[in-house]
Amino acid sequence: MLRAALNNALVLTSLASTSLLGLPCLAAGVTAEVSDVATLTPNTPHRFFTGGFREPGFIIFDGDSGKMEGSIPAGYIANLAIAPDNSQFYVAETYWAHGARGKRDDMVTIYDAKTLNLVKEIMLPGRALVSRKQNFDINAAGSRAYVYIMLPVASVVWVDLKKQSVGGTVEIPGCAQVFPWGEQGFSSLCGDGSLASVTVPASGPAKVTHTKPFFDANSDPIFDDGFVDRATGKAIFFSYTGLVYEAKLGPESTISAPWSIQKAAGYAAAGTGVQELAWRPGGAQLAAFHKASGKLFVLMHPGNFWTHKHGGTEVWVLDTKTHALVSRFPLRAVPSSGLGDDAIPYYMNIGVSQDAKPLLYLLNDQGNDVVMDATTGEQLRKIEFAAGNNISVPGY
Amino acid sequence: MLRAALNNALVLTSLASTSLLGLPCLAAGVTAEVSDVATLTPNTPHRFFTGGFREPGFIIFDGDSGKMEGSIPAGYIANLAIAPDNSQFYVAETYWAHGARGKRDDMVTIYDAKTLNLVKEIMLPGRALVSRKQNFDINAAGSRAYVYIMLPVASVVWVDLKKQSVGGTVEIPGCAQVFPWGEQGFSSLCGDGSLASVTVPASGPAKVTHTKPFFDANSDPIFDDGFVDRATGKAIFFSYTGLVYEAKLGPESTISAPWSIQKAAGYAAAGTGVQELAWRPGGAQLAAFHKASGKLFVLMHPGNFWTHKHGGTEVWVLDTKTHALVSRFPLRAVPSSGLGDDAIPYYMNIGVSQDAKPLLYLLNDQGNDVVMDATTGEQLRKIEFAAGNNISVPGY
Amino acid sequence: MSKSPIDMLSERLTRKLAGFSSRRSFIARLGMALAAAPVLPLLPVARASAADAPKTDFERNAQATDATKCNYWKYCGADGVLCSCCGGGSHTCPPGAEPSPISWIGTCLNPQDHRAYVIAYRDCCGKPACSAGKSCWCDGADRELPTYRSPLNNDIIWCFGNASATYHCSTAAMVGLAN
Amino acid sequence: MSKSPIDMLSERLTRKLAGFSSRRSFIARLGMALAAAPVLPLLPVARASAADAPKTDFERNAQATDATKCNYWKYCGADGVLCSCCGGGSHTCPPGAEPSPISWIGTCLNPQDHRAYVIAYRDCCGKPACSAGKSCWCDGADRELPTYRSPLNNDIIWCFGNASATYHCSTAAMVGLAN
Repeated sequence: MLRAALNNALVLTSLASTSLLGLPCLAAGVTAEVSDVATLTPNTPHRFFTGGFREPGFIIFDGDSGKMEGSIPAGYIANLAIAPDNSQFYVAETYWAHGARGKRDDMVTIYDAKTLNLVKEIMLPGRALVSRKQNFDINAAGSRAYVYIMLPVASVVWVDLKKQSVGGTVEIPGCAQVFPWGEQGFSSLCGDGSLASVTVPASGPAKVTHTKPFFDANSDPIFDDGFVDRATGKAIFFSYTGLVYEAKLGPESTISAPWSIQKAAGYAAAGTGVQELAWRPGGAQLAAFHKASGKLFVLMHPGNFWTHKHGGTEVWVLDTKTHALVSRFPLRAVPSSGLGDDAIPYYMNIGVSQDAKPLLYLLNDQGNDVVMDATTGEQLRKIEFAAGNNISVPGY
Repeated sequence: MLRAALNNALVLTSLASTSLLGLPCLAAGVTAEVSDVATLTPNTPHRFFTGGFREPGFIIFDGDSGKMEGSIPAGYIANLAIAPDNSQFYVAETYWAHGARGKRDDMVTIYDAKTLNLVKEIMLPGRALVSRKQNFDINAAGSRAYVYIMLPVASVVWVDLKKQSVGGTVEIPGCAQVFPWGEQGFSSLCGDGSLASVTVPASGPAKVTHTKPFFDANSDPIFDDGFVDRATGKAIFFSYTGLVYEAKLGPESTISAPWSIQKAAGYAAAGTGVQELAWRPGGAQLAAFHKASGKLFVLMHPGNFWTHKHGGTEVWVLDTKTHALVSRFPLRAVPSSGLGDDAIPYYMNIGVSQDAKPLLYLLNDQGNDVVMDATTGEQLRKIEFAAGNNISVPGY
Repeated sequence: MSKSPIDMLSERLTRKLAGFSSRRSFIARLGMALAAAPVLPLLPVARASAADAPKTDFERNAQATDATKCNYWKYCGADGVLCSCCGGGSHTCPPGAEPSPISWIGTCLNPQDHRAYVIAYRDCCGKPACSAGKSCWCDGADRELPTYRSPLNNDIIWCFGNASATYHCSTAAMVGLAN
Repeated sequence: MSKSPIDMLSERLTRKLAGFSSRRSFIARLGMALAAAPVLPLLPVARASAADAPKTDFERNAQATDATKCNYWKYCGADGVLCSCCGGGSHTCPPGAEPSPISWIGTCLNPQDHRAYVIAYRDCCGKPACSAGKSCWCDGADRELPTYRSPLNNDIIWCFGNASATYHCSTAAMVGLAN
């Protein structure tokens, strides 16, 4: 009976057990396998991170193999930021103690980038619950995180990442998003068509300046997903019709006159007609920016105005230094589920690695996710298991 | 500017607003739609509930239309029980305050069956985390729930559903599952091949009896998923090879000699050979029992021993009164994902409604879920959105 | 009198509506009694009359018969999973969920009477996200603006003021006739 | 000396192993030091020698080259998502997860040397379930028994004794040679 019971039984065994059991060791030299824990190799340029509304974390992929390398746990509608020195990951997240009910905790959670162990939960006074946007970021020095919150008024909470505690809150009524610059500043886009720039000293009141309104938020709004080089403050914004604005962010930010993506491609500039067919930017995370080369990669589709959430059928590569179209990469259309009537299941999210041989990452909600060569547009591989509406890369 | 801003703006409006705004009411008699909340109609025989490891709740379906009627939130690896009078739903569940970390709470949660509002969280001293099994149930009177827990020793916590509090804990070393009978009793299957029957008075010590061992848990174990008519104590158990045991549960339970599913179908009884091809029961929730008729529906597949988790390619309908095969319903094989090498994506879960014109519900992990006529085997409809590894029906 | 977070949010949103003017008391006072509104008010929403305005892609494909489909006319600005697939209806939360007292608002064209109606997009809150399939996840974007115009954005979880801010599904209630 | 829950669980499981006899001290004492075991012990597991025993379906299809596939030989009793698909390995937890100190044990046939090895199936715990795709979700059931034989069941979340009992993924460590 004991012999039978031991057939596939739970046995907690050890080297010591051999002598206790009085059984011979194997002379063959085969060694028992130890249950251990992997560590994450340091971030590489071709590593990327995906997450989403329904995903219980950010999945870490190797863009060169398409393989999962690990995951960072995450709560409700979480955002991810990567320490500039790649030593830590920061997750802005929200939990309720009993699933969708019970005590609510908003926090910035710090994970060690090697062990992926929890370092610290920094509790926040609140957090805006919005599907992935530029509403959580850290500055170039990695000393501060900025978190956009909405209740009771539009505000930004800043977190001291060295002290691992909340530094303070700044109200930015009518504005949203956080584009960090310098040691102590960030900018936000505002509903009156201006850009707000906020200097937040370690103590004392914040100083807020506004540019003059430079875009019409009702007729041709700027997408939430602009790009800032946090070290230089150089920023790129772009609008529903496809106008690109370049900015220099700082205590007194400046904006250049816009240029048209479509004109760069030899078309007329696109307008706001609801039956004005044109190539238009659209998607969720609908563009990616390669800092070193200044190349902007935009998901484009043929459509009328108010199709700014339609996915891309092409990637347009634009040189923001020369305002020229560099390439157009056609994307394979993704089969619809066959169940619905909407025409959206094209590529919704795009990311680009920041190295000299960049890769493009493309996600949609049907699981047909791919890695492309960002220079040639060649489809290199399928991404295993990738899902969600969120791509992050190191070095941005 | 105000006019433009109101184009698609947030407006909290009301009847009163028309006079405040000084605008005319519509004479056409078109009424504004009120944002309201649906209530759930009382349970019908063809309603069923699905849930699973990754699902954030139990989805309520109408078997006649295949439509979702609502959902009951649920935590980690939750179990569902339905009040015999259909007035409440009971969910045994576990939460951690911060997703996969933080304070752990095990509970039986009560929901009102009409509003689906939370009635009460009854905290438990622990809870076994095991994929769906007969490890949570209530008695026929609806006065008690029984929850199987494992740490520190195999035990059952009983919950007083009237007082909405834990009544006590009974150790059942070497045993598992809860098959309620009477007002104060339950039985469990034990690793020594016996059945334990436990009488738990409202106060004072529990009384535990064991049958003599009647099956060999090593060579031909009985599946966890037996069936008990909680009102009469009549129970059906069945083994890996396909032996059916009938029992009368009570303070001193009795077991009948087993009969073979395969012999009922005109085959030889199946043995335990690892290369002995036979029709075998297999799946996750691999059988369903129709109390009124005594019909047992078993997912069967051709295979060798140790294929007890392979999904079914046929449903065998057996009359437990006459020990005869009634019907065999072939199931359409489900296409594999194309990614893996395993041969498992056949139907893994089966349920049956308890009325006179019963429906069969079949789930697999690929989403090809169907409703069948339990009398004819006709495939009636696809189940929209159904997923998971868990089917519950009212009236069982 | 101290202000509740809801009051303050309403005020903030009202400030936005009013172009940061002092008109905030106006809509803030209106805000709390929508559930009682029986007759459609005519709202001062800027929109060309339906007959002569060019239609958006959504409007050209909209239907008025099946509220479980993304192209149902009221969903021209709906983002999320339809409550009508989850045990609720086009303006009804599934059992156990709670409509948000605050919403964002769009204007959609009814293909039956060719008139434009004001739609309040209210999320149903307090339960885990509804598990309905992909055909019930919609992304209407007619006249939808970025989050810095929060009252006009549909990526925000509109569950402010609810017991729990978790998103369950999306509804669209017809609350007025666009002028 | 008071007993920790782990000690008590080990004792309980040991009682089961020993057929409710008093032999429980025997394995309980062995339990805590597995991580240090460098050489394969020969374990008294009842199994016919590999050469002449009939093979299970799993054993006939097993391979020894790709640990990210369900038919990798050590997974004959593995139930769950493979840690080797999630940033770990066949006996290695992905970063940030923690191997359970307690496991259930199976015996699997290595197709390369045709010998049967004792495999400890340890869950990696403390993180949300790994999101790897369906091809990495396995359900090996060779010699797997129901939950009333808990030490031999693979439906149980084997995360006892961990800081958090949440299941992340499944590993299979070769810990002995079956006799």
